[in-house]
Amino acid sequence: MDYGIYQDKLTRIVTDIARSHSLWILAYGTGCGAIEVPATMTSRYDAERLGVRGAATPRQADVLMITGYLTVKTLKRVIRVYEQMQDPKYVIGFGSCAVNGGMYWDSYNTIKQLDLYLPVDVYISGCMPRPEAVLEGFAKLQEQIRAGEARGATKYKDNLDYYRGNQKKIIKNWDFPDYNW
Amino acid sequence: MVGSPVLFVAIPLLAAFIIPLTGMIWKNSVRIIPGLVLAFMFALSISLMGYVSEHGTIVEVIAGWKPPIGINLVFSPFTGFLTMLMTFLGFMVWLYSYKFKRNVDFEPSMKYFILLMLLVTGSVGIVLTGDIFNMFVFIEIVSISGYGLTSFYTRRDSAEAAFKFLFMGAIASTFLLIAIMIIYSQLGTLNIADIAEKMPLMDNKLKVLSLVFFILAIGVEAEIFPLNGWAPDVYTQAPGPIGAAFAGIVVKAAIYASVRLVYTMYDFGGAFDLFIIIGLITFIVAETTALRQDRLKRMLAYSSIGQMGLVMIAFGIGTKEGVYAALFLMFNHAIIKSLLFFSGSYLVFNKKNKYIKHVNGMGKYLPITSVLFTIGSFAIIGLPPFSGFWSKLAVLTAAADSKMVILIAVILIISILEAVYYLRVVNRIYFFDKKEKTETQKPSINALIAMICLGIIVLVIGFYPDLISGYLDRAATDLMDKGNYIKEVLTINK
Amino acid sequence: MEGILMSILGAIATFLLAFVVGMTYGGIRRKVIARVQNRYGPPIYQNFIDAFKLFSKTTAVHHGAMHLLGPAFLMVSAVVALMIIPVLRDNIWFTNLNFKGDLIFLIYIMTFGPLGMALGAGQTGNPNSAIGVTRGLSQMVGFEIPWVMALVALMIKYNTTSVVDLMNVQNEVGQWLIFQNPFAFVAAILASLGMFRYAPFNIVGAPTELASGPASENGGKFLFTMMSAGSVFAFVKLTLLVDVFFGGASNLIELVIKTFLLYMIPVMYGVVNPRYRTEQAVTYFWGWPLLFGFLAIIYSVYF
Amino acid sequence: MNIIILILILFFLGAIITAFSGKISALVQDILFLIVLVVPAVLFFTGVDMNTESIITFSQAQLTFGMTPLSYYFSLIVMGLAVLAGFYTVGQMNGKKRKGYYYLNYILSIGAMFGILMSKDFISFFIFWEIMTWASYLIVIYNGKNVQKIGIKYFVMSAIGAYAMLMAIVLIHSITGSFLITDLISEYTGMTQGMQLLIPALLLIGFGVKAALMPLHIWAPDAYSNAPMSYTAIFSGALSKMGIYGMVIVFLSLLSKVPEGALIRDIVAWLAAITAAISTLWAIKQDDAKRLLAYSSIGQLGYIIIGVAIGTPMSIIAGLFLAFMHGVFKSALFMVVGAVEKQTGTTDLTEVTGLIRKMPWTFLAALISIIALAGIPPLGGFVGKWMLYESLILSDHFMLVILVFFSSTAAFLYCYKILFGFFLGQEEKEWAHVKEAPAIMIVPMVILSISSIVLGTYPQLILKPINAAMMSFGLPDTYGNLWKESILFNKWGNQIALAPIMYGIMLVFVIVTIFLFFRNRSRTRYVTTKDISTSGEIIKEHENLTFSRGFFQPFLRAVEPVMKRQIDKYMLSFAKGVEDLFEFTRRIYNGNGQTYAIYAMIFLIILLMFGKNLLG
Repeated sequence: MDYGIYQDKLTRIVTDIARSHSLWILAYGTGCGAIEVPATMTSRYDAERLGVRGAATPRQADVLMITGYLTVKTLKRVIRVYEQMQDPKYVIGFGSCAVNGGMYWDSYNTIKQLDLYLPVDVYISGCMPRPEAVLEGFAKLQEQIRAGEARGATKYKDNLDYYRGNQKKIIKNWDFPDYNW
Repeated sequence: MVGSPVLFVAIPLLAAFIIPLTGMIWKNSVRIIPGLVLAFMFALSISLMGYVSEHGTIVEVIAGWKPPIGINLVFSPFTGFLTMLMTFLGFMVWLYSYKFKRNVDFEPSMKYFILLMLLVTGSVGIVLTGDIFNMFVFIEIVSISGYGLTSFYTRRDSAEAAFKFLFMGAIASTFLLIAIMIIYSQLGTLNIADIAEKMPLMDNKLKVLSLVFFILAIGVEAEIFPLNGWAPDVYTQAPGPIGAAFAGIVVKAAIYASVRLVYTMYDFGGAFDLFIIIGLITFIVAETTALRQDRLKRMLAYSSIGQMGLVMIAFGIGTKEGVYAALFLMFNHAIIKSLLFFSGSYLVFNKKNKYIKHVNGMGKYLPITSVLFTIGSFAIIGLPPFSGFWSKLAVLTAAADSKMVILIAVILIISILEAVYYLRVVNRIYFFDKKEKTETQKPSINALIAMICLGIIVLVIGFYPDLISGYLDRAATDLMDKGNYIKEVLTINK
Repeated sequence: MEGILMSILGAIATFLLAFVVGMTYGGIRRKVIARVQNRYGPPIYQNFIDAFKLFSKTTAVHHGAMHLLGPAFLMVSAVVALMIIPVLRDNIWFTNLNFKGDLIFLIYIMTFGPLGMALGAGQTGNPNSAIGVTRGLSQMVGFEIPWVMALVALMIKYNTTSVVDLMNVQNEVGQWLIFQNPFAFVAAILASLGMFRYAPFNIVGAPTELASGPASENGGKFLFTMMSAGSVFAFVKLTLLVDVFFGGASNLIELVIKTFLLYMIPVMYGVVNPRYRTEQAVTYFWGWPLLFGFLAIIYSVYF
Repeated sequence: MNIIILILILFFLGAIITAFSGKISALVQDILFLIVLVVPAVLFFTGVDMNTESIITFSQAQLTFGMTPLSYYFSLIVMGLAVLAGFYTVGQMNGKKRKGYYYLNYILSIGAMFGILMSKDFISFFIFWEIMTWASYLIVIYNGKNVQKIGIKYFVMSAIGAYAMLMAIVLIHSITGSFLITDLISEYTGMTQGMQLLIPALLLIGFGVKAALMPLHIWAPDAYSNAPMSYTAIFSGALSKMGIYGMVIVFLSLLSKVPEGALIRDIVAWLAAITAAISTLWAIKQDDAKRLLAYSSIGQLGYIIIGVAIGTPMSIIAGLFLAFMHGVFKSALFMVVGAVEKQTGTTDLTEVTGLIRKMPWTFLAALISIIALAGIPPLGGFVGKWMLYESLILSDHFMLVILVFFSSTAAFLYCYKILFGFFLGQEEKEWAHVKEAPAIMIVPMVILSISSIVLGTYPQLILKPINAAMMSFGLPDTYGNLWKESILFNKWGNQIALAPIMYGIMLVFVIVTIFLFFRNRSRTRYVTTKDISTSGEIIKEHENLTFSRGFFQPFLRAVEPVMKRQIDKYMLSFAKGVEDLFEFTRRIYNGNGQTYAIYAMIFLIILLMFGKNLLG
């Protein structure tokens, strides 16, 4: 009997639980949504009790939070940050701007749909989403991780050409190094 | 005995008369004969030294008048040593300057060699003579040839320097004559040995007065502190090798004279302290002044004065070790300073003002001259393994043996200044960039030989000081033994 | 053979103990900070989860040999320091290398790791890392002085430089060195504030300013190693303080209580203080702690 | 012929021949240079023992040569470093100008150091001391940069030291009537009290200059950094040890014999401790690696002097051990800087970055030497530091131990700075062309680094000769007392076993390394140092983000009050004042003949006034 499968499975379950309870977020405060993150982290809502805590650099982070609209200029940085994060990594689109451009839907230099460029695991809607909604989003992400569904990073790797195509379409001065994994 | 000390005086004086005559026939003889004379004198001094070391002091009586009445020459280990040194240097200066400034072929250059010869003769005479009036005569010979040599270039500055020298020399001569008069009026004799024997009879006040006059007079030639104002000008304005001649020959003779006075003629204990005080002041003032000079020859001149101050200090210590050290210093200084003047002259050859900055970068263009200058500098600073170290060590040991701790400290502190100004020049020679316009002059072959000879002596003595320490030791013993001197001179039977 | 096996097992046991205790204390600290900030806070075992997560994360990139070795240096230093420290009194399991080293060795070996880590941080090329390192080293110069003064005061009082010997002179509560030489204890505990690098002395890795400083290029296993080494280090420092000032501990419970109480000092000091700038931190240590160090030495020499 | 004389002659003749052999070909010159260094070293290690003695007699002095256990110990440093640095020199000076000049002075100074160590009397000691001084002076000004300032400063300080020593020597001679060192030692206790203090004080000034003891150190940073690095390795590693050698003799055989000596010893120890502390701070401030290491050398020499000055058996062992270790690691570091200088053309820590992948061997040597320098166990530096601390604590020098601890902790700062500055940080395009230094330069460095490791584990290798040297001064046998094989003891019975610790550390290190390094290395990919987390910004090739300017600015702000006052400046202003004073004396000679006549008259009057005193 091959125990390897079970062993792998067990390992995966344990690691997924650990991952779900230890979400280090890199809050990329692109827009007004950044103001909601401190509220989520501090006394009143205290996301840390869920194992959510801020990470200082992309190398340490698990979750990339895009908090608001993304201009083309910022998108380049966000992609860069995302690529510097280590697997497994998750993206939370935060606020309606990240979902569909929100009030900037017809702006000449913001993107309208985040998941054309990055694989988003969880969207949190609202303008702005209240901290409760943010916590809800985290809970959703945890659920996904535990269920083994939060596979954004794999998706990105597998469909790199698609994402790169979209990214290059909008970012004119493309000077990225190769993707690191 | 191969020769007689009288030849030291007779031959050059004779030659001085003959040279102008031969010069009419064969122009180059004016250059060559003085050299031959000097070489002869050197050879004579060596042979006589050999004799003296075996048979003791030679006292030569001239014209059969025995001392104390007649004129006599004393060739003792002490005077013989100085004679040898002076004649050697005289020859070296001749060798060096044989073709020095060959383009200066106008009339005075004829006289240059005669005057040089007379300068050496006079100095040797001062050392050898046994009576004070002859000493006066020889000092005059030295002075007059010195004036002539100083104004050799017939420029305004050299004339001024010569005049200053003349001025001071005149004062010196006056006082010297007065001093001799006092002695003669009191003791009725001019013979040094006789004076020394009779000195206790003399009135103390007159004794002091005469000594003071003597010191004043001889101090001018010996370049002691307040009387040496002429020296830097003369060293600067006279041709380079003459600087060496002054530093190596004339000053040595003058120091000899003052030492003879204090050690043999007079019986004052306090005179030794006077020597130390004068020597120390001279040393300090000269070395500190040298630090602030911007002309090479002036710097060397002050350095030379300073070294003489050190020699006086060493004599002033008054012990046999002190005399030994002083003689060693004199020897080293004569050799090294000549080397420095010789090589330094070429380093600033074509420059009128002879600033120190003109030596910049000469290390590349005049390698041998520069190395020799460097060796000379290191030696005079007293760095081992060059010869200067041993003499400095001797001075310090002598001072230490006499418990003069402060003196040692002062000498050493001032020596640091000496190191500073010499190294500044050496650094310039090797590590500064040459000014575009400065023209270099390669030393002629004879000059090179002279310099290398001196350089080799510096190195050899540095590695093996015993070569001359025997001579020095005998000379020192000779000077210290006053009674023996009197006995030898006065009981001469010949 | 049995001896070797025993000592290897002992070493592993010590390491595990240190790891677990250190991690738990870290969790407690987070909890305490949260409670002080009127938050609920993460569970006490949160640090274990974090560590496990970090360990399970991919580490895809490195910046060169020193970057790889940096965390290793840190770990080595922590483990060696742990081996030297007497964890429990007269306990064969935790003896390890106790008698082979002494206080001075300990002081030095404890700086070995941070320096190695600093090299690793340097090679990443991240300017934040180097800035953090310079701050950390500067701060170290600050706190080492009172720390050493406190230890020297004890050494000269009890004529020994060995931790074990210092433990052996404190057989009763009254003989504890905290009572024997309170100045030394004050100096040491003030110095330990800097050693723990908690607020207000956390300028080294200030997350918002320096992006966590030396650790900024380290994720995944690197960070895991650093984190566990840090936990072990925390345990080492606490145990050392307990050994030196509180007579050590004869069983694990005593050890845990004592170390926990001690641990609360820097934690509590930290939660109510903002962050010092580097020069403020350095001059802080050269102020009162230094004075207490002097007093400790004077007290040891003359009383 | 006696072998010591033979070695000396070999050195001095060889120096001259090597200098002029450059006319034939550069290769011949290099080979001759190495031969002149290696052959005497071989002769020394095979032929010289404690019984060889030879005497050269001059009328003024008797030069006696022979070896003592102490000089054997220091000869190990000198000869070893001379050969290693010699090989390095050949690599480093390859293609440089004035090689003959450099080789001449290099060999001369090595020969002079050997001569110093072999001298049994003060005259030969002084002669070789001065040869060493001017030979090193000529090398210090080799570059031709700032000669008048740096060179003269070095020479003046050396001259102050040497003349102080000379004064002591002539005083000794006047008292004992002999120049022999042993005679001084035997007659020292019978001297007057004034002399008992004056002679060691003067000698200590002499030795203190070379050992860069404050306030005589002001020449050191400039001279060390101005000389070519291959010589600075000797300068700092061996030449400065000559000062230590002299100090050991003064402290152990003179000052320890009289009660007043304790005062001088404490003063020197304090001066050394302050030297160590202040120069460490200055080292932290430097941006030039040469100057940094120069200040660091001064600081390290401070530790050594403390050890020697305190004078307990343990502290002396510590001092001597540190002297050896300092020779080993500091030479290696200077060689590293020299290698970097040769490959990149600069030693500015703010300019050169990220050489670790280009010069891995150099980095390795630097790393190990830095660890040894910082005194971090288990390398050799720690052994010395441990013994130094223990001895200071045991001999009741509590404030000193704090000062030493401070400076050795602060030393971490510059240790990191030099490693980071050259080797770490971002890799720049500017230095992309840099290659590893040639093997002839690498090998000596690596050998020195390996000896740092070996001596940290097996210090008995050099503790034995130290012990022999100390026993020759009448100190008790320290074997089994303070050390035993690789175990160190203190008086209280505490011990530290180096070998097990070394093995322990190695074991843990290997485990962790295997776990982290190799596992991670195989699974991870190298990314350049441009690929760092910078808030998503992509660093361009030409952008240099390395943090190197104002490296320890906050720390320096904290210690600013201490660093405001510099002895250097005081001394320079003093020197300037003195020169201005001399300007005044120069004016005595105003060039006016009438004035000179007046001087003559004044002189006459003065003489007449004091004429009575002439009668004596």
